[in-house]
Amino acid sequence: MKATYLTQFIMNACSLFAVWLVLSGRYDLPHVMIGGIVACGVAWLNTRLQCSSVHHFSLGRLLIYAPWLLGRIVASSLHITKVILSPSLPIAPKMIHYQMHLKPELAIVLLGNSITLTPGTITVEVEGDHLLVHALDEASCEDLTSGRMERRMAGVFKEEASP
Amino acid sequence: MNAFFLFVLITLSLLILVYLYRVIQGPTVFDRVLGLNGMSTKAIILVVVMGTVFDRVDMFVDISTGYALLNLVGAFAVAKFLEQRGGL
Amino acid sequence: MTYAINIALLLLLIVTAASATFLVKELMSSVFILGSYSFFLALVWAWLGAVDVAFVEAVIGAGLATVLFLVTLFDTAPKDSRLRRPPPPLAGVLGLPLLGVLLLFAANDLPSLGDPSSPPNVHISPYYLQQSYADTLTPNVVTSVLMDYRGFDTLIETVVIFTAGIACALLLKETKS
Amino acid sequence: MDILAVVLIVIGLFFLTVGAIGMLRLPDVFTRSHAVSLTDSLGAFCLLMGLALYQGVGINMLKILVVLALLFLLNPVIAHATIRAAYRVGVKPKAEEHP
Repeated sequence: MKATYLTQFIMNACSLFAVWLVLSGRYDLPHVMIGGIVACGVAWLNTRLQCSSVHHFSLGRLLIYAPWLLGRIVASSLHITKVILSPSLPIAPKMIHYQMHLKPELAIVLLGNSITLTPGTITVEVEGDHLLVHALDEASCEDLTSGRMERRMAGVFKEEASP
Repeated sequence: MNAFFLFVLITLSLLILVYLYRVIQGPTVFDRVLGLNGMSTKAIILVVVMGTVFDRVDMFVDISTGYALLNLVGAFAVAKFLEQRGGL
Repeated sequence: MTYAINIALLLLLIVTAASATFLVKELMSSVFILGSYSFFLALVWAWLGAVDVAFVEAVIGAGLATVLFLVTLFDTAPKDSRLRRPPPPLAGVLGLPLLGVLLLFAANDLPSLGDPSSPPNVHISPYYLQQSYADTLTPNVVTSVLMDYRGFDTLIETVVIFTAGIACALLLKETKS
Repeated sequence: MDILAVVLIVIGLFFLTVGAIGMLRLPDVFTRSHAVSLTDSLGAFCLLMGLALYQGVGINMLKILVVLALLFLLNPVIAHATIRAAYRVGVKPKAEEHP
């Protein structure tokens, strides 16, 4: 428990310090020192507030997931563009109840965010392991209903999704 | 190159005008919130483009970060308010 | 030329938002549009080169003031958040455009933007720009002007704002009746 | 490099325009949110990427990328909050229910 708190504290402080370095743009000693002190203070205040349920989360797999998500965003953006620009406006909006098999909270948050980020689908409500998703038409929600997106997300968390 | 960025600026302003129409016209409150959200995204980009025109991106980026964060606070305030009140 | 077109577009946005603030029916929509108005103003400041003013306008005007208005709306009854607007008085309809024309007429005499020989640019600004770092060791000129050269001015302004805040807190304190 | 930046900016502007058109044409809040998310994700991504490339490698590029990351983290949350509020308040989507 103590070790996880310490690692999380160090991770928080390092990321905050990196943001400080990027945003301040001055690299003389006083500014960098102030940044370090402030980053440690903010991390000290905030680490306790975080949920500590970081399961087997792998950063490397997230780096594989992100380009895949970007590819999906491009594909569905082109689809939505075609729908919006066609004169007859062929939309068939529908609500989908989707049963998830993911357990970690962080995975659910990331999955919901990915769904919202992909044009054509938006997460409306999250109840336990149950997602309510609004989709613009049949083609745009195919990724979700076929379970592809969830399997990818389960891969990030090294979990077995059993659809 | 500068003329190109000015063209980008003008296009973005015109797009903001479209969103402003939705904010003013929108039948429900949520249309207005949504329009405001899209408008703020465009405004954030607009500020960064302005920074590119003036060649001082480091200064202008601060405005857009601040506005992005406060936009989140505002949107949450609206959503919480409307959920508690149960509509307008 | 494009410079002028862009500023004209932003001004058009501002005027549209300002009139829409008065014309919509619900208080909440009015608050949103007021927030967007504030942000257009911030964009104009940024475009004129006053980045710090733009920052304050975006953060306080568009962000914080909107949230404050919404918090106020939390405490009003639902029937109060719909506006019943009486028709505007004739004096306002006639007088306000006249005032606008007068102001535009007065604005004719202002020096053009960025004119190096205009009074504000020859009086004391060159001194600030050249000497402020040597005088105060502050990298940002605006901060040095506000906090060092005009320190007392800023102090009294802060006192005024704090007094207003304390007065509001005292007025809004829940009284046990 | 500059050519690539200009191409990316133009693509971003195109998607922003499509989003605005969608905002005008689509019928209700839920469908309009898709237009906004189109603008937010791909349009903002292409435009800010183009601007970052135009700056060249350096601190300014990193700053623009910070803004981009912020947009990608915050915008889905904002859209979700708005749409959830609309759904809970009882705005009925013009949609068929699917299991």
